[in-house]
Amino acid sequence: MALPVHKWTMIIDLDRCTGCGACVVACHAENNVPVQTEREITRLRAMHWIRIERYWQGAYPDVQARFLPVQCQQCGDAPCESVCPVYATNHSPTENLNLQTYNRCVGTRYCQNNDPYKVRFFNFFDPDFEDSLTNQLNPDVTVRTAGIMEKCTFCVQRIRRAEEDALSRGVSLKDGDVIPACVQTCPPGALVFGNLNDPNSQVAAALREQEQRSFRLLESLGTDPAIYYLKGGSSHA
Amino acid sequence: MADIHLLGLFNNLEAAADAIDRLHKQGTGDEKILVLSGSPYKPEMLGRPHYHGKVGLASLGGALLGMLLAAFLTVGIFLLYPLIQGGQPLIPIPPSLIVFFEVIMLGMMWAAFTSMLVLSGMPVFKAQPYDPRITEGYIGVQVTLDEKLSGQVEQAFNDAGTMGVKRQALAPAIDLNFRRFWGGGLAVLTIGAVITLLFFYDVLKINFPTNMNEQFSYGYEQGPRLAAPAESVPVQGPDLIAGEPASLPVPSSPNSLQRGKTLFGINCVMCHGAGGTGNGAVGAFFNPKPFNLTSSAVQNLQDNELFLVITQGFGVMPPAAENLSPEERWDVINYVRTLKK
Amino acid sequence: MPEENISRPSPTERGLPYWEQPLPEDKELAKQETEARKDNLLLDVRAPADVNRYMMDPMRRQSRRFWVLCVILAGGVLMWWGTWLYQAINGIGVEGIGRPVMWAVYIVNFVYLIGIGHAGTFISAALRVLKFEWRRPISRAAETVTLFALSMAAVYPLIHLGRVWKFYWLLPYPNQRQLWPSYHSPLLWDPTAILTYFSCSILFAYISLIPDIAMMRDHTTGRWQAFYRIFALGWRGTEKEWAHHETTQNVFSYGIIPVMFSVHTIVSWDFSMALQAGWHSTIFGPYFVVGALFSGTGAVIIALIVLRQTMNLKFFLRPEHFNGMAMFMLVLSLTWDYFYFNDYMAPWFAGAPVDRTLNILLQSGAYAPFWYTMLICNALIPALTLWSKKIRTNLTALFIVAVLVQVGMYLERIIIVPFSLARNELPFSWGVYTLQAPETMITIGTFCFLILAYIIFTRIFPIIPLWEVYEGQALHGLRKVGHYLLHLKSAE
Amino acid sequence: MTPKITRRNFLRFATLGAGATILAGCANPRRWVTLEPYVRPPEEQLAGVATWYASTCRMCPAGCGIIVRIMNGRALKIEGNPEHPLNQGKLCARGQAGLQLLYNPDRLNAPVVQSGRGSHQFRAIAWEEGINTLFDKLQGAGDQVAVLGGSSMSGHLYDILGRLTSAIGASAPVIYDPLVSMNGYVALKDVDMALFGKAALPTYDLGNADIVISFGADLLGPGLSQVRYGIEYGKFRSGRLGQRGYLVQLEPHQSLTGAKADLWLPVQPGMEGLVAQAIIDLIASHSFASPDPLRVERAKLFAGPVDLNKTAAATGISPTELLHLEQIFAEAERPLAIPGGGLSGLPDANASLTAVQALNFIVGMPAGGPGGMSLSPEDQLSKLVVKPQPSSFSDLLVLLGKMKAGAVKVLLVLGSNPVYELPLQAGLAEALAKVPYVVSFAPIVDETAAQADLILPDRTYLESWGYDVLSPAFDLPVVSSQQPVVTPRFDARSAADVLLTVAKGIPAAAKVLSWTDEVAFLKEVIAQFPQGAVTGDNGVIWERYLQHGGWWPAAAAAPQGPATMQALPPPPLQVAAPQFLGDAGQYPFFLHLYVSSLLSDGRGANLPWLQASPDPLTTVSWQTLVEINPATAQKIGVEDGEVVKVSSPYGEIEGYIYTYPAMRPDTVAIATGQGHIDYGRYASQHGSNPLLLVGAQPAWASVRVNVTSTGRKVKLSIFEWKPGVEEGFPNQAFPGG
Repeated sequence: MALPVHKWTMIIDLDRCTGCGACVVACHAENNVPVQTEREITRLRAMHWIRIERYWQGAYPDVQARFLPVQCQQCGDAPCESVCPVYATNHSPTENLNLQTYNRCVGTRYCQNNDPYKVRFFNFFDPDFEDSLTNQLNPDVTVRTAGIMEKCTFCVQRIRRAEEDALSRGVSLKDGDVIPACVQTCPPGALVFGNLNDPNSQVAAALREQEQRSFRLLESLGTDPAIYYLKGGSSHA
Repeated sequence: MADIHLLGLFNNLEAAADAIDRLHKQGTGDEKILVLSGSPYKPEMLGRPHYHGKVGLASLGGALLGMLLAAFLTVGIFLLYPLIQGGQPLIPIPPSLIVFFEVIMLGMMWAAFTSMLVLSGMPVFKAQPYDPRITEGYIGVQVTLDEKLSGQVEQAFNDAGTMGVKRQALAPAIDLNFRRFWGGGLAVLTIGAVITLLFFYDVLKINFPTNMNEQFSYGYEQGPRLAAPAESVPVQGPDLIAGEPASLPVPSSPNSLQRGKTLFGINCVMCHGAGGTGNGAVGAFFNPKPFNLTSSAVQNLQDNELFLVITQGFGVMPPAAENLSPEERWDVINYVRTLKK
Repeated sequence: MPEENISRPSPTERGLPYWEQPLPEDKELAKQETEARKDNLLLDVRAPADVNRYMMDPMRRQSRRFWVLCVILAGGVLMWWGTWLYQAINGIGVEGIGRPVMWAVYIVNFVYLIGIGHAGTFISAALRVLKFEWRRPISRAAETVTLFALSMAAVYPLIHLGRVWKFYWLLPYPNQRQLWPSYHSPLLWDPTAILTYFSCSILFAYISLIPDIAMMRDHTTGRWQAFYRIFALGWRGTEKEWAHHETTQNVFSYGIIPVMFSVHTIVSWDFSMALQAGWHSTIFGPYFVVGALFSGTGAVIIALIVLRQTMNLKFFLRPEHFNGMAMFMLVLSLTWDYFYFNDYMAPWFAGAPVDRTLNILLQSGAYAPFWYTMLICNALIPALTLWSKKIRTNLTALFIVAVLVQVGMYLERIIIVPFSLARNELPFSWGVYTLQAPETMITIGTFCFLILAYIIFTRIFPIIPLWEVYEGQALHGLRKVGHYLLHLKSAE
Repeated sequence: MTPKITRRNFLRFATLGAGATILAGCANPRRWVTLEPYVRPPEEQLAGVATWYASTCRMCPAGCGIIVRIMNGRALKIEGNPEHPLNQGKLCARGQAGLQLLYNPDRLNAPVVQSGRGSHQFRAIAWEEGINTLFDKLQGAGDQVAVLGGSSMSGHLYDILGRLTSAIGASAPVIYDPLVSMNGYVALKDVDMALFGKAALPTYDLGNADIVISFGADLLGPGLSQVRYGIEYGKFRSGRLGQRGYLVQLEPHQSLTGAKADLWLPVQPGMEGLVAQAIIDLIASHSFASPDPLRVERAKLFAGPVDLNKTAAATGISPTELLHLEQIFAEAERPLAIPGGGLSGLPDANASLTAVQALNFIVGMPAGGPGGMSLSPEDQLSKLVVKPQPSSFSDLLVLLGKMKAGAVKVLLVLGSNPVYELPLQAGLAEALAKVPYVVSFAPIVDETAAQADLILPDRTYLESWGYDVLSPAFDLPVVSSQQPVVTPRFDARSAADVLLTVAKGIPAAAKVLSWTDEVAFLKEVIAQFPQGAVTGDNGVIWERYLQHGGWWPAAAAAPQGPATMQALPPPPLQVAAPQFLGDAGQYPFFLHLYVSSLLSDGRGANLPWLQASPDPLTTVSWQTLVEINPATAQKIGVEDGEVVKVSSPYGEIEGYIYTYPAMRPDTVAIATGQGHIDYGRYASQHGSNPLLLVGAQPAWASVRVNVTSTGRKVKLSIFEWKPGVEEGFPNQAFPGG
């Protein structure tokens, strides 16, 4: 059965992002991302599928923090894919998704080296979910064990559920049927998610209107990311 | 009379050449003569015909085999499993070329080695006419001919100034060990390959747990069951509102019954049994046993009560609220009604 | 050939064995020849019976020190296995890696060992093809270095796997997972090339070993003889055997040279295929090959010097060999300089932000000490020392230089792998690699294994290819004989 | 391989697995997955239907509506309730992390008695025994019972407590926690009372404002309603009103709001009030083409003499900037002035707050219309429901006084953790020592519970009943419903039920607390509500109220806002420069305490998700940072990761230096939240508690401190690569530009 071709796309409006970190925790909750202890983080092993990069602009007193949420860019030509020797990560042309199959990963970590955004995270040890915390784990998402590379999947499990519901109801996906956890929770609405192939979708509209503000991260590398950023604006009075 | 081997040892080349000349004079054909040496000499130096080996040809064949293997590894795999990676074409030429090169070389050299052994009749484990001094620079000239003629051959050796002559009875023409070695080796390989394949395809199976088969998370339909909180109302809406009729019951239509039958098969049969008589396979594990749905005790219940039981579960019976939408629950109820005897 | 008009010397005036050729009567000539024999092995003809003894005596009895060393090395190997088990059980996290430095010492060792593994084949194959006569005694020592270096190099990719117990998923074989490995990935080009190179190197070494094993078989008794009998495969040295032997060796020589070049090129592609500053460079292929030969030659020199001193092989290994190898190393050092400059120049000139950051890091940043040490060891020291024949033939000096080259080349790999990875396009995710105990122990352990295997090999199999030496010596002698024969021919 | 083949194989495997699954399900609590084709992620094969329950988030007092995803009777994910008027489907980090409070491994699984306070010698007892003990104690105490509660306590619990205490003649419950005090809610109410004649909390229509001057208010931070103001900020930036909005932030240490502001002014700590006053004076003295000429008139009501240079010198804001602020504010169509909670921590809190609120009064925005400040309308519900009334710090001191005087026999602590939250100077320790019996209802043993004799573990908000009257509620009065979304995982009982049971035995209380359990009580409360937006036609239907997550009117009620109120003629306003506590020589730095974005006032410290997530501005987790300006760090010779001792006249703590470019060189900033001794494995032994630096009076925001190095150095558990971020690439700007 021929699935409709979705080009899942996310827009991140840097002007709206307040850096509150709701997306980070929402992602942890949705995707069973293990938390790292203080010691592990000091060893550069922090693990957050979506992170808010904070840069400084200007010098005191005119200095201000700038936030740049970075997650897997779901590249069209992903550098991380072609280096995987076991097809653990491969491309879904029908959805422009960068799929990660945890079960296949043998942990060569080559994808992380070859990933210019450094948004892939490696399980250096087995995750420890203290006894009763396991109740919360999302059964839709595999809990990764030691030696496995993981990354943002655009909440592929939510996409699948939406697709299956649509199939069972015999209708096609509407804009807004699929919303990743981070987008769902973002208070200022800095994150927008949708199917770029659908001209009426929110993302398509936003990109049309905000064209001059939009850019893609490290686009010059030719990775064809599926995440568009909208530059932070400024107003004067 | 039987043929025998005569081995004459010489400590320098001229003498050996001389001996061979004399043998030729006696009319001994080159095919009967064999020269043994500790380091390679050109046969011409001893007036022997040049020997043309077939190793080169064999290694060419090996290269061709390698090419086929490479073709399968690259093109074959890419076609069998058309997974896109990194915006590359399905059959990326440059990587394939690398594999082709390496595997061709592999085939060529392995073939060269094997053919070297096979063509020169190695390995040999039977006793052969030989003398340790050959690895001390001596040259051995071995003649294989009828015992009667041994005398004149020894004469020739002595005239050429041999350091000694060895005679040895002719061993059986065919070396069984040789066959056993190659045949046995081949057999072992084949059997091994077959058995491993059986393992690879789980025909033979060692059932050890692999990573991530056991999950920390509590999956659907599993775990110790936790009942839905009493009196709480889900977002999907209350199943029953006190004093109100059940929310939109589905009338018992053939479609509804059909759906109900299917859902019953998926959700209920394992405990309540196909006939609903409470003799399901899993139900056997439980005490008290699952209800007999055909019994009047059940059939006399109101629709609403059945609905609540399905929704919230009853005793060990898990709530189906998560797996069945309200409409589906009504389908099941309609079907259960038909089980009445 | 027509039999009648051949005249042969009568038994009385029969020629002597080539190892008993007398010195020329003329004093002057005799003096010259003795001189020539001193430093040229192939002219210094001895009776093979004696030469065999030169080789076998040191193999027969071992000093106490040798056994102590073996025990220590074995301990090292056990340490390696223990640590590996510990790492496999706890997770690769016991290593010092973290974001974004995902590859570190293990890959460095891998590249370094593969590099070491190059000189062996190069010397035995390339020099053979090019008919360098002086290579004869040293070729096997070099090949052996290749064998064990490669076997260790092949282990490292496994050590560095996150889930080593699933390593077989990297192998192409039919399976119920319904999937084969992906040949898109450089990580699969590697094993393919290494499999070819490794297996063929083994066969190549074995082929040239067969006649010498036969020699051992002839000169040992009892259990050892049985052992050698198996591996000699019944070699007698018949014309047929020698002929096949010859062809096969040629096939291997010509075949394995391009493979050797391809192997290290492919190893370099692991890096140059990646979108990583300091990696993404077209020069990497040849640059790595040269670097490999460079460090490999150094390693072989070290091995030869040690063998010569410990196994008393002064008869076989003479100044001429060290001289040749040292010159070879000098040339390679200069070539390495050129390629490194090439690799450094392009990013410097382009001045992309990341590359510039990386260069700053190496020249004036935290990693400057490593960078300068590398340059001194790889470029400066060889260039300053190896031009002089005195140093080239002075084993102590040469040994030191060779060791320094090893240090330099190891640092080079460290700079390429973990240091480059520490910088990328997003400063937020820069990082650093800190060495931890486990990988140190594993590294030491593997090198212990390498050395242990090597010294044990030298005690079991002749580390000098005697038959090649005889061939060389005999041919030297034979020229006269052949001349004589021709003279007779031309006479009639 | 083609998807079809995979699918078929998967189905085969799955059916093989189904039987095994059920059996495993009965035996083995873990999940058993049968062999799948390894190329497809298991994320692609999903079964089961989730149930969602609507409830209310109690991670902070804001009271966002949430819906919780339930599968297999387990709560998997919290999301904002899309129907809820306050947060409109959005949620913040702390709200998302509530699940780990529910499933926290350190929760008590039974009531316990402690053999000696602080001994941690706990003995589990049966619930009956626990309740009986509580009953006996209350019996014995007569009217000498005191209740100390937290501001995020459910309304009905507060109601029951109120009825109980009044019935037995004890003093009303004291509601206090740092969030309340640091937001200055109590002080603000007084100011609004004085200015607008109504003691209600102000809400700010950020989304419809064009010029916003925030006097240290961390709108986007955790203090106020982070979610609602986040949504508003989104609108504010969306340029719906033809402009992007202009946000000015005055604060000594850059907060999230400061980072997003268009103009960030590092004002000297405590001087925000002066700036506000200067603006008022300027408006009064100058006359700009203001859209509303009355503004000047109103300004005159407050204005005093203006001396720009003096103000500039005092505040560190240059005269031109002051003029600029005044001009844009006076000329703007819908300007907005927002007072920071920090102002309430100043000696003359009242004056500063009044100055800022006066600005809003001067603007004179018509209420109901877009933009401007309005007063929270929840008072419309005051006749229907009770909500916890936060007490001031002085009320708290009164209670402590009574305790010290031995006038309290039994102390009940619910939903607050005073031992951790109160400064040492407050003398809680000796007060507690005077109390014969302390009962804590904490679900996890926190610092206060460790000082209690009896702990009757309450249920966490995701498994208990309740409601929350939003305060501040923005445009509508809202009662947000709270119901159990899962059956309790631990053997805990709701405090309300416990109290109702106990009350049965106390004749006085039994009369006023006749309900069998809290649900009955709640039903009765809700039943009297008029028809709401989501609660059906015939008045409130309890089920609908639970299903949709609360009650709120269909449309906005009568317009609320300054315009409807007659401002009492105020005296000429005179904000004085605050007197900081501590000698400037001995304590050279101002202390800037701020609420941690993730751990808030410390109640989030036991949730791994919040602990391990990087703080947005420092990207550091698990640790307590002492943030100082890099220049200052150089001056006093400390560097990142150095362990320093921060000492104030009242106490001293240890922390790790983090050089923070965006803050005043004369200020030291420390976030609250860390430094727990108890409160679970994730909270304890991490960082240190800056509240110990504060003295025993409301002026928590006016303390001076000193920083001295201990010479030790640690690795920061930091997410960013600090040198990289600070150097960046040679001549390269921030990607987002």
